[in-house]
Amino acid sequence: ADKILASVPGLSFPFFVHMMNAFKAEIGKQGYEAVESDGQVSSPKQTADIEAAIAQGVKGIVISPNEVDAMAPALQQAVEAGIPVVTVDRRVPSVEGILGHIGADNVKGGEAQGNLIKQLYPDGATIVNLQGQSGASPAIDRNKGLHNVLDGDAKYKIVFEQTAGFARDKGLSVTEAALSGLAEPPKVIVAANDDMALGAMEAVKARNLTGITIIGFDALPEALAQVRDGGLTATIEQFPGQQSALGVQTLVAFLKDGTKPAEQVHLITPVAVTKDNLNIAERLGEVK
Amino acid sequence: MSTTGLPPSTRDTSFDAFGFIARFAPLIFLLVLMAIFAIMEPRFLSSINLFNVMRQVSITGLLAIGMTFVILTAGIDLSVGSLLAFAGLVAAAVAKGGMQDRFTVGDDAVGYGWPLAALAAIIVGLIGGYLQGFSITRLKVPPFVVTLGGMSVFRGAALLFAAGGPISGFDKAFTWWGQGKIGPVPVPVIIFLVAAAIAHVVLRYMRFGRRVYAVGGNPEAARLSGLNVNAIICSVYVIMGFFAGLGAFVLSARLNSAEAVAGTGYELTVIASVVIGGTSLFGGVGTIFGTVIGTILIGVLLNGLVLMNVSSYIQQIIIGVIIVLAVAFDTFAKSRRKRG
Amino acid sequence: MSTTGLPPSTRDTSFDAFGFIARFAPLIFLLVLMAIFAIMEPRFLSSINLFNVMRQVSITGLLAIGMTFVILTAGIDLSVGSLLAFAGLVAAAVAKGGMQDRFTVGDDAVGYGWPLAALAAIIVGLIGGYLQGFSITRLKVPPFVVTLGGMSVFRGAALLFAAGGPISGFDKAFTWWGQGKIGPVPVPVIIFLVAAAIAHVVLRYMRFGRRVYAVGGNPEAARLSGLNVNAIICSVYVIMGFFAGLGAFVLSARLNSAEAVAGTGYELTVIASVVIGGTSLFGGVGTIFGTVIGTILIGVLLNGLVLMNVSSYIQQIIIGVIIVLAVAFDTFAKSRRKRG
Amino acid sequence: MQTSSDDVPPLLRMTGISKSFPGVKALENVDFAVGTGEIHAFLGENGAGKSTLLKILSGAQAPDSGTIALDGKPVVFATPQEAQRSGIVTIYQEFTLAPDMSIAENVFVGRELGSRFFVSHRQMEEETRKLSKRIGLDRGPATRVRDMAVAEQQMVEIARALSMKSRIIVMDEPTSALSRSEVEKLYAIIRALKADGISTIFVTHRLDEVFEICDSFTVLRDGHHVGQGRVADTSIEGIIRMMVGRDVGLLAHRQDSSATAEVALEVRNLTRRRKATDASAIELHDVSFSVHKGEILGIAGLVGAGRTESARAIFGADRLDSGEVLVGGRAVAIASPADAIAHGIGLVPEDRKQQALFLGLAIRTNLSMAAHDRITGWGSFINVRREKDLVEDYRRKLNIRMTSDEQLVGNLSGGNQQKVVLARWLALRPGVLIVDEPTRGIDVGAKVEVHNLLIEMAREGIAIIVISSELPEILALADRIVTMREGRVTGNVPGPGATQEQLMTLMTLSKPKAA
Ligand SMILES: Nc1ncnc2c1ncn2[C@@H]1O[C@H](COP(=O)(O)OP(=O)(O)OP(=O)(O)O)[C@@H](O)[C@H]1O
Ligand SMILES: Nc1ncnc2c1ncn2[C@@H]1O[C@H](COP(=O)(O)OP(=O)(O)OP(=O)(O)O)[C@@H](O)[C@H]1O
Ligand SMILES: [Mg+2]
Ligand SMILES: [Mg+2]
Repeated sequence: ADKILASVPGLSFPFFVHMMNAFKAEIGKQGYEAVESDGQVSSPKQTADIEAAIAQGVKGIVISPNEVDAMAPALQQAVEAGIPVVTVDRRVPSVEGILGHIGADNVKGGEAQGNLIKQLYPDGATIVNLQGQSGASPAIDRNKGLHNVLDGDAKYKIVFEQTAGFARDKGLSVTEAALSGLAEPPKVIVAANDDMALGAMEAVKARNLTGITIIGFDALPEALAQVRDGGLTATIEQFPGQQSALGVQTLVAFLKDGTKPAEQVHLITPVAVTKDNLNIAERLGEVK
Repeated sequence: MSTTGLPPSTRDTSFDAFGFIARFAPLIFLLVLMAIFAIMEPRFLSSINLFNVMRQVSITGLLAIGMTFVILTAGIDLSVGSLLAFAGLVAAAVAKGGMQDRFTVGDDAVGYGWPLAALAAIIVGLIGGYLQGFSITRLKVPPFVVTLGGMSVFRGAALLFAAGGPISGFDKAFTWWGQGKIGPVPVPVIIFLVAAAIAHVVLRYMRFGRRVYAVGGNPEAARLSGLNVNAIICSVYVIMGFFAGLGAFVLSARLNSAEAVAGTGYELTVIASVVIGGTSLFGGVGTIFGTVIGTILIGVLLNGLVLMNVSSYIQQIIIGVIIVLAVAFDTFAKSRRKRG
Repeated sequence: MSTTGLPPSTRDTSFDAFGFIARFAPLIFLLVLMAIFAIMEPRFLSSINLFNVMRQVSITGLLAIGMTFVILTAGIDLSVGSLLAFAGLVAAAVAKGGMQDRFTVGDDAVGYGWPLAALAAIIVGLIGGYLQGFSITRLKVPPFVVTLGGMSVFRGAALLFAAGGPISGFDKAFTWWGQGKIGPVPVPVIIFLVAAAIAHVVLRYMRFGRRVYAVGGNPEAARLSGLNVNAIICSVYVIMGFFAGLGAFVLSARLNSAEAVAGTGYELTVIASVVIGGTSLFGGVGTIFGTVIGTILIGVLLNGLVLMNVSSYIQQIIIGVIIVLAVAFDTFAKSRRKRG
Repeated sequence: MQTSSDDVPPLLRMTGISKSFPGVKALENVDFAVGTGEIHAFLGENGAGKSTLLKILSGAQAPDSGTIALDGKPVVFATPQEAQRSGIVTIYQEFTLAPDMSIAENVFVGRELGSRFFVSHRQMEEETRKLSKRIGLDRGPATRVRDMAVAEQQMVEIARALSMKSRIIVMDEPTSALSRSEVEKLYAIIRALKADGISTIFVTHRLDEVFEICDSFTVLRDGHHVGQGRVADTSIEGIIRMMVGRDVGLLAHRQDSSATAEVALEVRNLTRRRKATDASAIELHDVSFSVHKGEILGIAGLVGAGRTESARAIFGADRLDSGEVLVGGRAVAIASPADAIAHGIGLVPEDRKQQALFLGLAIRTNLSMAAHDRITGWGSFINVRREKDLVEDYRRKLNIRMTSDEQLVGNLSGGNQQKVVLARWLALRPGVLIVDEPTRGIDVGAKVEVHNLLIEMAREGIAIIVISSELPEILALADRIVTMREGRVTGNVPGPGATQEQLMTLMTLSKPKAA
């Protein structure tokens, strides 16, 4: 079968593992062979993978770029080599000739977190913000979205803001430090991914605090289970599986008969998943 | 570097102040740092925060104890973080009674119980350590390279084992080891301090410990003195593996979850803790006491800066500078003690 | 580890097969590996793919050249990745004419031009290297600790400088250095190979190179032979800084972007390249030729496994094992030669 | 006095031992036998293969072929441990101490005293104190080995050997770092061991020692066994002939002095303290002397007298607390060896392995290390042609035995290594050359060569300072002799006419005496 390169920023993150699985499933379903590429959170590595794939003669590329600017030259190269490219989740606007983009803007996701906070606490709230890994673009975007909504409204005070590196143990230890540093517990802890939120949840539990709203991001099965059981209040669903499948379909449609997608950029709106709308979560089925 | 470190049985007959400072340089540095933090943020000294610091460092502290053995033989282990992740996943799978029940939460979660889970983590650690010790002594590949390879292999194994996802939700008996307290003292802190005390006794008073120093000080001399140098070197990696396994168990219990990316970057934190504590990377010189101080110092730094809500970018700069200063202070104190 | 590596002027007078294998062990290992890949995936040997491999390794290759100098003096530099990121951002800001125009794309983007940008990157590298060399020689802090601190400081500085975001979109003259070709050969590959050739000549035929080996082989003897050991040690970190700056410029040009998280984890890849090439971590033994081979070996591994579509988790396991085997083969070949 | 007769098997018999290293046949079909309670001298030139044979005996290296028999029963020692269990205890030529551990720990490493699992520091220190007393090591058992002088480290090695249960003690050049009084103590110990029926194998290049203490001898030349016999039946000349295959004078004798009136180097009131903060721990105390162009100045003293310290301080290797160094009459500031070299001062240090050689580098690289200015051509490139000529020049002058100039210096025998170090400093053409124990571990033939070389250099106008623990060497070479004790100069006498007794008196004096 003809080959399609499926590339994600890093397979050490459950989020991208899920995305990769969705890519592979859809590519297989469409009768192609998937070539898997793990960017290992490094733009040069993902660039090299794309170059290797071009050398290997893949027919198309679906990719979630590690860093949109840094991946532009490699994608440009692919486009120039006549290989159709579909980007998923993170868009590369600087490359002309990209077939299509399917995504849910991370900034929008951050905004969804902020809006949920406003909805839950109309009278204002104190907030602890656990940021993602310093310098990583989803961390930057999600943080930006959150601030877009909360900044300028004096009722919502971010009383503590630190990176916890997207990692659960750091989420735990930073939350512990925050809780001992603050005169009184915050109303909300918002985290840029589920791992940090789950770490924060353990810190809150250890202190026997109740009534703190904890909001994650990514809608991983474990987080969904906690939303169901009350450990977390919400997480943000970006429908990565759906995005991935759509991305592959867009690509394959072009490969089969040259159809270009109706709109070059197709954005899916991120949704905050709470106990009330749990059933919209894509990966609810993986939760036991 | 000829005069760094403090062998356990160097005594000058006359008391001298510089000797005293040299001996306790890391501790003095730690106390000064804590004083500064306490002035800038009084809550730093609250007992709850100090216990937080201790609990936070207990995992890397356990690894640092093992790493002290390794570095005393002039070795190094870069694989600790990866091995910890792998061992943690295996423990988690055992605790959950297999991979199928990965996300079950609550009482349904009881699989084979924490004793078997802990055992599994430790066995994985021991085997991982042994394989590396074997490669170092039999294939004669330097520790840096073997454990760099191990770092990649164990991480790959962890990712493969967990298919990239976490395993979480253990029973109370399991999580007690990471989240419980005895009186006011968190359980991980107790585990860390007990382990440190045992390691101290082993290194200082037991035959094996003295031989670790001898091998690190001059391996050829140790061999000619009739020591089985290969066996001793191999065993320090097994000990390191043991602590990686134990650390993995405690970390899983603490996070109520095990994931494949756990422990990323721990190797450098752990090595820094050991070195700040006065152990020489050239082997033969160092103490567990120093390692405990070094570990706490790094924990205090991280906690204090977060507590003061220093921007994380600036935190990194400060931490880098203070690590260098801490070791510089130690070196300087020791050089004053004796002029070469 | 007494028998590893090949000093610049060690030759046995009589030809012996083991001596030959020992001398070229890394190269032989590389060729065998390439043969295996070629059999399993014929496209591996296509010229476009081989140029891909070379281009891919050219950045870490530049760093590995600098690292060879450092390791020859028994030092180590863990800060290369961070310094590279910081220098890259500075170069990018210069190229864009300042921070305000960071995201401008196309012809408007012309700031101060690539020569100044390249110069800025290199100056940042030189200063960073010098600061570390200074701390090592004056504060007497071991290189491992200083550069561990530097790793944290430079990363913090990079994040602070860029406020966490990337800087991208340079003019064509700039990106040519990373994306251009001369005939069929990518420009970064040419830069890498020319730099390697110069470094080879310096180490092998120049007085300074001699002294680097001497300082690594026995620093005390070097000092007593009248060498300025501190100056030499400091200068190898400056050289490393130069290559970090040069690498940063080429990487920014290649990616048409500079980001604060660039180069994360490079230190271990780079050190592994150098050691696989037969340079001893204990100093005094090693060659640039070996480093080039070691660099390519790692590139071939990464590329070949991706081409064969091996799962990335299993890739990590294979890479770890092969790194250890490559060094084991080298050690074994050299021990055979010694035994005669 | 028991000896091995033909019908009773000797205590130890090594038969047909061969061993090669790449490019070198170190031993070829060597036989070696030692009887019970015998003190056996094992002799040969540098590189003859003595240490190699002894390493095979002690299980540190494996022979290519040959057998070892103890009490007539064949044995195989795969590790040093196995040899030790059979009662063969070895003091190696190179130090085998862990520098950061205490004396007591080094003595008992691998055989720590105490209970089953726990060691008893107290017990080990107690035992060590006794042993130290017996051999005259004046240091507390908890002293760190790194902080001790070379001679003291040698004594720690001896203490360790004595602490083991042994039938044969192998001593590979135990006296090379010791001065006379320590040597006397060692003799007493060896005699006591003999009385207990313990045999000693004794390697030395100081042939007079053979006649003082040994019963029998074996001589090796170029890896071959060339002779053996009883010491009583031979003469020193006979042994030398066997070792080198020709006649050599024992020591060079200076016919006439080449000293001039011009002072090349003068030092005034050199003072240095061991601890920066402690005024009582003085290592050097107002050391003053001078040396003239073309003169050979000898410095004599017991172990720890401060000779090495003085040399290192002059050379800028250690810092001085006060004092002046004058070169050619002008005070100069010397803060590092590089400064000293710039002022034409060279130093051949006492410990060649630690302080002089780059064991992993080639002979050529080693030899030219201090003289890069002489071999550097355009743009600081090394001129390999000139470098090779330089090496060849000194190979011939010093008769260095090597297979090629690319050979690793670490694979040379001790004596040839020493010659390479000497050559490094000669290549620099210094105005003042300080040589610290220049013939340590060098065989008789080479020793004469080195002596002649020093005399030759003096004749060329170089001022030479010779530090040596061997009084005959100092007496044979020096125009003038300075004696030291406990960091002070205790005497300054003309060389010709001086006697060992006179020097010993000065070396043990505690107050300076006018010259
Ligand atoms: N590890 C080694 N590798 C190569 N050659 C060696 C090695 N060890 C010894 N040799 C060579 O073997 C020969 C015998 O050396 P050995 O050390 O036994 O001499 P020796 O009689 O003890 O000399 P000395 O009196 O100088 O100590 C020498 O030519 C030496 O260069
Ligand atoms: N037996 C000893 N007891 C105590 N201190 C000693 C002893 N031997 C040496 N030292 C220390 O070493 C210092 C000088 O040693 P140094 O090496 O300069 O002497 P040296 O005359 O060159 O003797 P060596 O023959 O060992 O070279 C002394 O000041 C003393 O502190
Ligand atoms: Mg010898
Ligand atoms: Mg001396």
